[in-house]
Amino acid sequence: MNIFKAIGGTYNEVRLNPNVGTWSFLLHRLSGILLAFYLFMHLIVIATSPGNAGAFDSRLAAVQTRLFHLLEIGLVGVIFFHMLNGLRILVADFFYLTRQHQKLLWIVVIIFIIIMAYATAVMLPKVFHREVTEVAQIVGGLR
Amino acid sequence: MIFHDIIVVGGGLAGLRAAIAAKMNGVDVAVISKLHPVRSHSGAAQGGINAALANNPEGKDDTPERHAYDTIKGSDFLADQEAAFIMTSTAPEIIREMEHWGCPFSRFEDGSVAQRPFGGAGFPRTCYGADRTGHYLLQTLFEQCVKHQVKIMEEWFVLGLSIDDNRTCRGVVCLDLHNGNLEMVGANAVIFATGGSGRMYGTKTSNALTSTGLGIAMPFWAGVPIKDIEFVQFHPTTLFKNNVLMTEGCRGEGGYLINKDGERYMGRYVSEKVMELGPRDIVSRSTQTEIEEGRGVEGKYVYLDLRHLGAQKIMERLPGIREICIDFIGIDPIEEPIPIVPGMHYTMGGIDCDQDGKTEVPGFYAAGECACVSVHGANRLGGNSLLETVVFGRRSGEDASKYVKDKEKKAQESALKKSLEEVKGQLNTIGGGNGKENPYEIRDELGDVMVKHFGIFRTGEEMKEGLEKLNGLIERFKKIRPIDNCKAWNFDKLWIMELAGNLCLTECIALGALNRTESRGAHFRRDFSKRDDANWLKHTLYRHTPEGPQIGYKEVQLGRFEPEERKY
Amino acid sequence: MATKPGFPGLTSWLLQRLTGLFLVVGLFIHVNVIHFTTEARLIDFSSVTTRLAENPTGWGIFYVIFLFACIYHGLNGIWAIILDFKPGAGLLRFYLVALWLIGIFFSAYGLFGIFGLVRAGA
Amino acid sequence: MAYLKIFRYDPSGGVEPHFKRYELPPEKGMTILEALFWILENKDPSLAFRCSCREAVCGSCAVHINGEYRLACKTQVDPLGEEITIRPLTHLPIFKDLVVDMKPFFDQYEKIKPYLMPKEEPPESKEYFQSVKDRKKIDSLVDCILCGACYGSCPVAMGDPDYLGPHALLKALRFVQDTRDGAKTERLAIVATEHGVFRCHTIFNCQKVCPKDLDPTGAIAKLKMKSIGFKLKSMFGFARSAG
Repeated sequence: MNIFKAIGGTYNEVRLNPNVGTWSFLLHRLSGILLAFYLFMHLIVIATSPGNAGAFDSRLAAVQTRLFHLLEIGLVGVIFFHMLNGLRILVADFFYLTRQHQKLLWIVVIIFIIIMAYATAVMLPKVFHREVTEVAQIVGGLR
Repeated sequence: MIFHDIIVVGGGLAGLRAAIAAKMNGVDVAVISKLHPVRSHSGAAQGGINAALANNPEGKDDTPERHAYDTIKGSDFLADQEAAFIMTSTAPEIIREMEHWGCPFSRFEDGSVAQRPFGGAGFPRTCYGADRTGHYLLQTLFEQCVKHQVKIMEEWFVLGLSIDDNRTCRGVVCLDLHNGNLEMVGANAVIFATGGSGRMYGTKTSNALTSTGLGIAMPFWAGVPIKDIEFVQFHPTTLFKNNVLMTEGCRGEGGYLINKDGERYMGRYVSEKVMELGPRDIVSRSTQTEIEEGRGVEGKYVYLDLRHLGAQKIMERLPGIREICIDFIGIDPIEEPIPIVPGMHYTMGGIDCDQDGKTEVPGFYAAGECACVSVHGANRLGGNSLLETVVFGRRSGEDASKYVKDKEKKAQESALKKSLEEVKGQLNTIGGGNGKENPYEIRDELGDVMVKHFGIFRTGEEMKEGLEKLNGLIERFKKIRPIDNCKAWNFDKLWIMELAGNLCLTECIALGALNRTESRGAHFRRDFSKRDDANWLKHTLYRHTPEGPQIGYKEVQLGRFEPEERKY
Repeated sequence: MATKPGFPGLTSWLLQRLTGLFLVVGLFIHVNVIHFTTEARLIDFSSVTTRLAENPTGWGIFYVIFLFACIYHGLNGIWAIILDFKPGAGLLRFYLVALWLIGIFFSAYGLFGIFGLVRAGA
Repeated sequence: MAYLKIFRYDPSGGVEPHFKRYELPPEKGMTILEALFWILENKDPSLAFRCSCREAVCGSCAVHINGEYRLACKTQVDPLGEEITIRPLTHLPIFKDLVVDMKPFFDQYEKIKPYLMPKEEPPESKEYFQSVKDRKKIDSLVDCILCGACYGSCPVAMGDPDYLGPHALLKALRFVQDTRDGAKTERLAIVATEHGVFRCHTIFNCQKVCPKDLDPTGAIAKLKMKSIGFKLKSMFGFARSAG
C-alpha cells in the first residue's frame, strides 16, 4: 500500500463523487484514524506512572494548558461525529434503512450540533478560566 | 488463426440461445458480438413472450394451434404455416425452460407465470416480467452462458462472411475493436443472430442505435438470399420525439388510445371487442390516419392514456414505461397521457432460412430478427419476436451442432484469406477515397427518405421518387470523406460500415415494395389497397448481383389454414 | 459444500459494530465524567483516584472492558483501512503482526495503568 | 451555448490523457449521448464511446458527467450548465477515451455464480411454483442493467481489486432471495468474506448513482444480515443447512 497513492486516489474519489455519502465516509475514516492515534497517546499519558502522584500530575499538567483545553473541544467533536455517524451506518445496515441514509445523516448532524453546543458551553470556560490555567502553571512548576 | 466449430455472430437472445444449445451438445462454440451480450437490443423488449400456457383464467382454452392460427392470421397468411406451428408448439416448453433457468417472470396468484392479453391474439397468452421481459430473458440467458462457460468474444465486429468456392460457409472475418486488427475466425458453421435493421429509418425507430442490419446485408453480399424484407413493422406506440418503445403491454393492461378530442378512435377501425388490441399494422395505420386527418394533438401525435389503470397497476405492471416517460419527456403516466406516434419497430424479413435456421449455404445459419424463417409473414404479432429468438435460436444451435459433428476441426485458410482480402478491399473502396461527403448526413437523409417514402402508407409514385433519392444517396455514399484512421476503437469505421449495410437493405426494401402491387400486413399501398392472393401469396426473394438486387419468389407453405379475409 | 462456511471477515465486522455500540455507552460515561464537568478544575492524580475509589470494582471492570473495546475498535478499524488498499500477502502479514503487537502492548500497558490507578485510590 | 469537456486518451495511438473542449450546437432537449454523437459525426470522428439502446436499458453508456456517474443517454445537456465535463468510468482500465475495459467488472459478476442453482428438479411440463409474494422479494433486484456506474462510484473498488462490487453483490442477493434457488449457503459463502459484503463501508454512492434507482447498499446490508443470521444459527446448531 503506497500511502501517497492512497491519498491521491482518495482525493480523486472525493472529487468525482462530491456527495454526502463520500463526505461522511471520509470524515468517518479520518476521525477514526485520529481517534486511534489519540487512544495510544492517551494511554501513554494516563498509564505510564499510575502509582506515582507527582509524575502523574506533572504529565497531566503538560496536557492541560489552554491550548490543550481548546483541542479537547475538538476531540469531543471528533468522538461524537465518529460515534453518531457510526451509529447511522449501523442503523442503516441492521434495520435496512439504507434508503433513508441521507435523512439519518441530517439527524446525525442535528444531534451533533446539539451535543457540540453543550460541549462548547461547558468546556469553553475552562480554556479562558484564569484559575485553571494558573493552577496548571503551579502544577507544572512542581516538576 | 482462431477456430471454433460453431461461431455465433450476435449476442442477443437468439445468439446466446443458439450458443447454449451448441454448448449443451458438447460442441466448441464461440459468440462474436460487437457489444457485450447484455447490451444487446433484445434487452429492450418490454411487453412479453407468447406461449399457450393457459395460465390466465380467461385463457384456459388456449392451445398452440390457436396460437399458430393467430400468428398466421396476423401475418396476413404470408407465414409458413409449418414453421409457425413449430414455434407455437415449442413455446410452452421453451418458456418453462427459461423459467427453470431462473427468468423472473411475473406471477399469477396461483404461482404460475403470469400472462397478459396482447394485440391480435385470441387469448391472453403473453408471458411477462413486468414490462422488462426482454431484459429478464437476456439476463437469464447470459447467466446460463456464464454457467456453461460459453466463450464470448465481445466487441469484435464481424465484417465479412467467408463462403468458399463450393458454397460452404468457412467462418467470418472480423474487426477486433480493441486493437483495430482484422482477424480471420474459422468455423464449420456460422450462426448469424445479428438482429434487426431499424436504424435505416433514422431516428424514427424504436430500435437501438446498433440495430443497423449489417448482419443481414453481409450474407446478402456473400450470396445468401434474403426474403420479404419489404415488410417493415411500425409499432403503434412509440414515444413522440425520440421514438422510445411504449410496450404493447400498456394496451394489454387496458390502456386507451385517444385522439385530440379524447375519443377512443380504434372503435372506428376494428370491432368493439378488439379495440386497442388489434394487430400492430392495423393499429399503426389507424393512428397514422388519425394524425393525417387532423385529429392528432397539435397535428403530430395521439395519446396513450393509462391514467384510468391507477397508480398501483402502473407501478406494478408497467414500471419501466413510467420510468422512461419521466426520464425522457418528463411526464408521469399516472397523471398525464403519453404522447405517442407510430415508429419503425421490426423487420419481418431477413436472411432466408428454414425452420432449423439453415440457409441455402451449408454451414450458414440464421436466427432471430435478422433471419426470416417466415413465421411472421407480412406482420408480426406482439410477443412473438422474443419467442422466435429463443425457439429458432435453439433449433439452429442444435442443427448446427449436428452439422459440425463429423466435420474436420480445422480452419480452411484459403477461403478465409480470400474473404479477408475482400473485406480489406471493401474498406478501401468505402472510406479510402478522398471525398467530401459526411456519411452521417447521408444516414440522416436516408432515414428521412425511408420514413417519407416507405413508411406506414406507401404509393407507387412516392416510392419511385424515394428510390431515386435512395440511388442518389448511394452515389453520394461512394464519395464520403475518408474513414478516421485511428486503429483501436474506431467507431467511425463501425458506423460507416453499418451505414453501408443499411443502404444496401433500403435498396432491397424499395425495390421489393415497389414490386409488390398489393397490400398485405405491414406493407400497405394506397394504390393497391387490397390483398391479392392470386398473384402475391408468395415470398419475395432477393439475390445480390453486381447490378443491384435481383428479385425472385418463393412459395408460401400453407397446409393448415386456408387464407381468409383478415378481420378484427 | 460444507454446512458451516467460514464467512471470513464476519466476526471482525460484527465485533467492530458491537464494540462500537459499547463505546457509545462507554464514551458517554467517560467523556461525561472527564470533560463535561461544569466546575473548572484540573484533572490530577487525586481527582482520578478519588473517583475510582468510589466504586473500585465497578470502575475497574468498566475500564477494562472499555480499554479492550477501544483497542479492538481502533486497530480493527485500521486493519479495515489496510485491507481496503489490498497490499500484497507479505505486507499484509506484516501489518497483521504489527497490529497484533501494538494491540497486545497497549492492552498490557492499559491494564497496568487501570489497575495502578484503581489500587492507588483504594 | 454549452461546451463538452471530454476526457481523451488513446494508449495505442500515443495520445496522452487530456481534456478536449467541444462546442455544442444550440439545440434544445439534447441528451449527452446525442451530443457525443454530434461531436463524432461533425467534429472528431476519432472519439470513442459506447452506446446501444439510447433508452436506458442496455447499460452501455455509463460515464462520469459533472460530478456524477450517469447514463449518457438519459442525461439532458440543458440543466448541466455551461461546461460539462465527461470522464470514463473509474476503477477500470481505459481502452480509449470513454471506453473502459469492463472485464474486471464482469469477472466479479461471474465470481458469485450468477445463475439459478435450483432447489429441486424442475416439475414436469410446469413452472416452478413462485407466489406473487415470493416474486416480490426479487422485485427490483432483477432490474440491474450492469452499467458499472455503481462500481465506478465505489471508493472501495478504488483500492481493492478483489472487492466483489455493488453490482455482483446485488446480483447475489437476487439469487439468495429467489425462492427457486437452492444454493443460498454456497452463495453466502462466496459473498460473506472480507472482500465481499464486509468490505462495503456503506458509503451509499452506488445507491445514489444507480440509473435504475436500485439499492445495492441495501442489498449488501441484507446479505450481511443474512450471513450473520446464518452464522448464528449454525453456531447454535438450529439449522444444519439453510440452503
